[in-house]
Amino acid sequence: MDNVLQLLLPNVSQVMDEFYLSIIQTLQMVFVSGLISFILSLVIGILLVSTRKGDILANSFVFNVFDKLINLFRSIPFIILIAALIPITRLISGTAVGVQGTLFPLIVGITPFFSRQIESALSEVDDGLIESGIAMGLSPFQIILSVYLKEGISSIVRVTTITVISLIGLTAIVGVVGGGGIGDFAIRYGYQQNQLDATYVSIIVLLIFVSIVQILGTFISKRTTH
Amino acid sequence: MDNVLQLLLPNVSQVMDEFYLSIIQTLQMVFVSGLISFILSLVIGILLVSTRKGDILANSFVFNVFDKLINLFRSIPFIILIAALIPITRLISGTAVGVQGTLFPLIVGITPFFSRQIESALSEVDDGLIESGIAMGLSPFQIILSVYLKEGISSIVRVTTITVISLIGLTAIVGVVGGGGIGDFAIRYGYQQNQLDATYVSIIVLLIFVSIVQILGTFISKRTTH
Amino acid sequence: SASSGTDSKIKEVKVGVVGNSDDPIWEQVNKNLKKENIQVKLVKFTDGIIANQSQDNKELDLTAFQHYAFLNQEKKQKGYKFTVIAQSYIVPLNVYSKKIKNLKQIKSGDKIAIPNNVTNAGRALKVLESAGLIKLDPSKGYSPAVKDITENKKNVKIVEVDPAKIPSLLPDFAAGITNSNFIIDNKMNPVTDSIYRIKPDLDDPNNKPWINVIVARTADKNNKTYKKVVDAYHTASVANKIKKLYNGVYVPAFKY
Amino acid sequence: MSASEIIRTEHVVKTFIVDKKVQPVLKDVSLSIEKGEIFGIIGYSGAGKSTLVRCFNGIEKPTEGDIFFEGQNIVGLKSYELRAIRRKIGMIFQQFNLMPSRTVFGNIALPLKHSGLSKQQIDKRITELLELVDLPDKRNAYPSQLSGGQKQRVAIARALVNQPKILLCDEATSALDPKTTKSILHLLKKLNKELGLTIVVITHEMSVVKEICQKVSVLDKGKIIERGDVYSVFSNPQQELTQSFIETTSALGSVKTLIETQSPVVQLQPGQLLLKISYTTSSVSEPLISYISRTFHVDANIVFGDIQILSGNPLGGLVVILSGQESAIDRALEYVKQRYVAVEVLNHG
Amino acid sequence: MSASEIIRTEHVVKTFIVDKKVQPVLKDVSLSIEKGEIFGIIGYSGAGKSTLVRCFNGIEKPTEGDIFFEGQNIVGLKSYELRAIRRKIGMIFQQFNLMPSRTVFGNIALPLKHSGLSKQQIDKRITELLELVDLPDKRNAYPSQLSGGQKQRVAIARALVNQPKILLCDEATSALDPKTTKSILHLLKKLNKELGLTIVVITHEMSVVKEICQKVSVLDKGKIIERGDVYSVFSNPQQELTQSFIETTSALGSVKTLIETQSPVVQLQPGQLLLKISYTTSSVSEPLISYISRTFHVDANIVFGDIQILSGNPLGGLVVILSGQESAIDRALEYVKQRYVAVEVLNHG
Ligand SMILES: Nc1ncnc2c1ncn2[C@@H]1O[C@H](COP(=O)(O)OP(=O)(O)OP(=O)(O)O)[C@@H](O)[C@H]1O
Ligand SMILES: Nc1ncnc2c1ncn2[C@@H]1O[C@H](COP(=O)(O)OP(=O)(O)OP(=O)(O)O)[C@@H](O)[C@H]1O
Ligand SMILES: [Mg+2]
Ligand SMILES: [Mg+2]
Repeated sequence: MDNVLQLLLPNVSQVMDEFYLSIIQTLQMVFVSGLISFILSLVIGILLVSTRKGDILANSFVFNVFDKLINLFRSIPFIILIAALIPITRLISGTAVGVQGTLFPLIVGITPFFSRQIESALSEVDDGLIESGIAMGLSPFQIILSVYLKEGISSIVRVTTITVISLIGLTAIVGVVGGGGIGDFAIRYGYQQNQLDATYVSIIVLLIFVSIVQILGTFISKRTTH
Repeated sequence: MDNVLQLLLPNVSQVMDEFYLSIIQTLQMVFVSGLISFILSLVIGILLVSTRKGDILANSFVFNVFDKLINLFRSIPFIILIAALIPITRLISGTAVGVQGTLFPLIVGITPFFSRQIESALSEVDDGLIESGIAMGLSPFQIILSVYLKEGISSIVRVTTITVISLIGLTAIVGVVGGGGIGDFAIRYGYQQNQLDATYVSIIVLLIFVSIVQILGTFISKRTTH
Repeated sequence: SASSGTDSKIKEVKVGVVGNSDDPIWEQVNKNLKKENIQVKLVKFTDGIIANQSQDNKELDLTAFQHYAFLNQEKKQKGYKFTVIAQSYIVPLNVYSKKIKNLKQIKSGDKIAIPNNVTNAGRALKVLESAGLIKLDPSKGYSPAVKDITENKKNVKIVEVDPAKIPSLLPDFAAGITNSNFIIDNKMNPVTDSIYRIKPDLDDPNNKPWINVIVARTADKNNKTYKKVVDAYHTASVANKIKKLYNGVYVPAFKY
Repeated sequence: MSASEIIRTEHVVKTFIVDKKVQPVLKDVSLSIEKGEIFGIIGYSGAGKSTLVRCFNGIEKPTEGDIFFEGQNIVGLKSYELRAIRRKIGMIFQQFNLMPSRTVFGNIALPLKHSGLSKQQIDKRITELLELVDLPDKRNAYPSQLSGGQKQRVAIARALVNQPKILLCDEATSALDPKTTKSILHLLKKLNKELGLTIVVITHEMSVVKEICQKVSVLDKGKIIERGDVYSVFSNPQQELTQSFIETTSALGSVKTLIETQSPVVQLQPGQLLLKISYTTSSVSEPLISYISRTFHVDANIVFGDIQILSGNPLGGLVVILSGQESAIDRALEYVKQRYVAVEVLNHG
Repeated sequence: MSASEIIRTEHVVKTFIVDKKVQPVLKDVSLSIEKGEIFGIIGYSGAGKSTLVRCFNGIEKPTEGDIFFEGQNIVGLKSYELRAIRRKIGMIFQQFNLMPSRTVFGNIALPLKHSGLSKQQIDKRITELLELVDLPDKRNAYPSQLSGGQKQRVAIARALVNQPKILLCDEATSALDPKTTKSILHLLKKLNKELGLTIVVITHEMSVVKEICQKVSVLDKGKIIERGDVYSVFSNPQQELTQSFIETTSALGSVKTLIETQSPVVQLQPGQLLLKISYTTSSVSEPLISYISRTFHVDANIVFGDIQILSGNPLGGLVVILSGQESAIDRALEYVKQRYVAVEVLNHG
């Protein structure tokens, strides 16, 4: 078994521990930052949709603040964002390096994008349904919960799938602060040292992650469409 | 005037030509690769939606090929993709460096993501409308054109807005092949050389781009919603 | 290739560089080249691997960003036929800290940041070895990796991060090692702010791998135009630019 | 304002901008609906009926004018105040607006979100309602799995679940077969009687108006052109539009087509007369046909008949062929004309 | 198969899976529709009517059974063959299915995509149709700017634009006021007469069936329980369901409620009789009331009347209060019973 491994993966087999670790790091980064960002993005996406002109909480000030903030954050190249955030990251996570140090920049990096995706998903909810919620005398909060989120769920799942996969891609970049992860592994061994086996094996692992997310997403999206 | 510039931008004012050039490079990259990728993604997105189970061109083979290919390409970290594509880029663009050399990797980098976004947008089109197209005896091609695209247009505009902004972000990474662009300018001067004025001024330019795209997108999306 | 420009008067030489820090040096070189009707055009990369690949594909004439160590690694891995046609300068790689005054204060389990690209990581490890913190597998030569550490008495944890960000990340580490240009860009002094340094002595064979070089494809190593570029580089004016530019931290690696 | 008034609109104007042109849809609509009333609104397609009732609960904002709910002007009300009012109003939308992601049960349960009822209570109430709209077996189906009429019944149940004070029905039975319609109307009537539920009914089915409404208003191009209690409007419509509406629903209307197409049914022998006799209040208690047959020795052959009881009074008429001696017919006609307001000689033999 | 047959279904079964349970919706439906016929399908909400017509053009695939269009089995047909057939079929969906991103004009123009007509021709045709459905001023409006009835009229125009051979109407007038309904039905009748357009009408409005259908089938829980030409089904319904459908649409039905609620209208004096007399073929040509009034010296007071002409024959009946001497009443009743099939004594005084 070990021999086969060495034959197939002459380079990676030298650093198996690091390889395993990087898989765990990616999982940690994607899970934690994905989950937190999902919650934040839901809130922001809901704010964007419900405060836009003519909607249940129409408030052009709040809308504009979030709209512009998202544009601002999406304008900052991710690598610069990571650098700029270092002091805040240290404040929040205790350290700006390692997996722990990547979480905050990942969240800040993906949330604006994710919020836009959620906004887009919620925009698909039929006006007639919102209207009927209003006519029932539901409060804005209840409309958000019982109409926007409930009726938008399959779109939300779809955009979440797309976003989580983008997040996996983003984890490859946070290698700059020593976050590790499988993407960083691929870059350091595969790309920088031209170790083909490292490239392939990393892409295979990433492909497995991506496929799982996609299959899960498609499954849930189908289950929530009636 | 020049004095004010030197005062405000001590570093950038030294390389104004390069700064201007980088703006133009970004515009070139975004325009050309965005346009080509838009067309490709429309085609792929349509293929995904129309060949899925139960749809007008249901064909699980074609669907699976594209679905899996997209996952594969989305699994490859962008920098590795760029490197891997260099020989093909040269074949197609004549060169693998400079703006011309960035176009192909940008297209390959953004199209899988863009296709998923288009797929997601088209999935929002009401089944009843497709059904009524079928009942009229429209051909699959006509249904795609006259129902999916026409009725999905405002969603398509929304996801295109999100994607173009992501594309602007991606152009910062293709600096590795000497593509230049404002994102690369920010990384080289702002990030690597810690020149704050370069960072700020780049982000402002990017913010202007992003805002224009966003405003345009919102405007068109509103105009196409009835 | 060289002098392929349609303008018969001025020959353009495309030189691949990484980052902008050398811009003033090449400005001076171009000044020196004016009378020869040669002009260097810089092609800027953010990544040396792609730059080498481009040169191999004849999209660049010369490159000037790497040291011997990186070049040799690339040649070995990719089979490039490259030849060094000139040395440029050497940049010291020193140890910095926001927490301790010298390396003796390193405690067990402390974290040390080193660059996350292979060659500079190897060089940084060598620095740590010379400081007596660790011992490395001698068979790995000048480019060892973290896994080649054979002895680590203080049990320090080595973390690879982007060298450009090591200055900002110093508070997260007991110490960090990075290229001097990044230190300068962060308004620090590579000499006075470092807690451990290796003298950039050109005669010390241990420093040889870290000398930056100008590289041509082996087939073009005798190209006359390139020679002229090298001649224009190896001048007092350029040497002065190098010294002035980096407060004497960079040391020209040629005779003038 | 009377104390028993529940909704009043004052000079309500609503305009839409279509294709950059201003389109007036409601023009100075003032009306008042009493508590416990069943109030019908009829009018052509596009007259503005839906827009008007949508103003009642404030989901459409009038361009001008005021709308009072229990004496409180809802125009310009704070949204939480408006919400409190809306909870007292049940609404059945013309397009149903069911939530596609919720089952039938979930759809009906939705308005109970703020009711504070326990799970058991909610369950019980919905089970009852499903029984009433005859959909107990569709409890767990999704709207996409329902037929048109089933969707409409879910919408009805949803509007009632909250025990509203007033129910706005926008074509609430338009997709239902006559039997289901009848049972729904029966239910509404019962709620009206037993709980004093006020009901506003928009409908194009005159039979629905006749069946349950007490008052009716006729909306034409955004204006109320006729209003009153159902019997007087139906027995004595003033406006041409109202007349033609009522006529199209009565079998008597088709006699004209038959005359035009020279149907054998209305073919007259020489001396015969084709008469249309409209019944009004209390005239039904007289055996008219019997009387003239005996008294004037004429034969009255009933070709068309449409007589119903509306609010306890007869409404409608007969189309008869009168035959007999010429003088007899003349006298009979004279007699009928004296007794009945509306006698019309449609044709001579 | 007859040469003039356009649609035939043979043993069509359709089941849906709801909540993991198999739900049979159509159970062995076999029917045949002739060219040039106006064919009505009626039944309770949820009976399977929409599902059945959706099978006719193949947008719903039957679980079992065959469907023939002009003799060709469309089950298992290649999609391009099916398309060619669908272009000959116009369909009005119960939920309209208008394209929200297209104007009224754009919606109606959509089926012409493959027609090869010139811009001018298309324009002309649509202008005509807009005229016919009375929406010329809504040409550039979007569906969201239309009222319910206006949407339905657009759907009607869209189904007709392609000059189909057969038109499937799923509740095509359910959202229309009586006058508009009448004009649409008039239009359909005209197309049927002049162009031989075959029309399949699903409706719950019995007046629509009476007005335009020649044949009618009654669907109950996925089975056809009664079929025939309209007059015979309406004058002599065999199944209870059909009877109750017809009854609910007739004024005569409400007499029972009045008796139950002891309305003064049907309050009888001692000796009086409350009679329901149903008319059947040709009986209308007799002046029944006149005859018995004179011959037996009884008074017949008409309380309810509902007599119409269906396919040239009278249909309906009267509810009368018969008064006079007991023996006279007996003899009158005897006479009426002899002449008329359906006489029912509803009440005695
Ligand atoms: N959102 C809107 N924008 C523009 N015009 C509108 C809008 N809503 C309704 N209209 C127009 O206002 C008029 C009245 O519409 P409304 O829905 O109130 O009619 P209605 O009386 O309910 O008709 P129906 O019986 O057909 O449902 C119509 O001509 C319609 O086109
Ligand atoms: N897609 C579906 N999935 C599951 N069940 C369905 C589906 N479509 C229809 N049904 C069920 O099939 C039955 C018949 O539906 P259909 O729409 O044919 O009724 P209908 O006769 O047209 O009724 P209506 O007069 O109310 O429109 C209903 O009980 C309905 O719930
Ligand atoms: Mg309406
Ligand atoms: Mg139906």
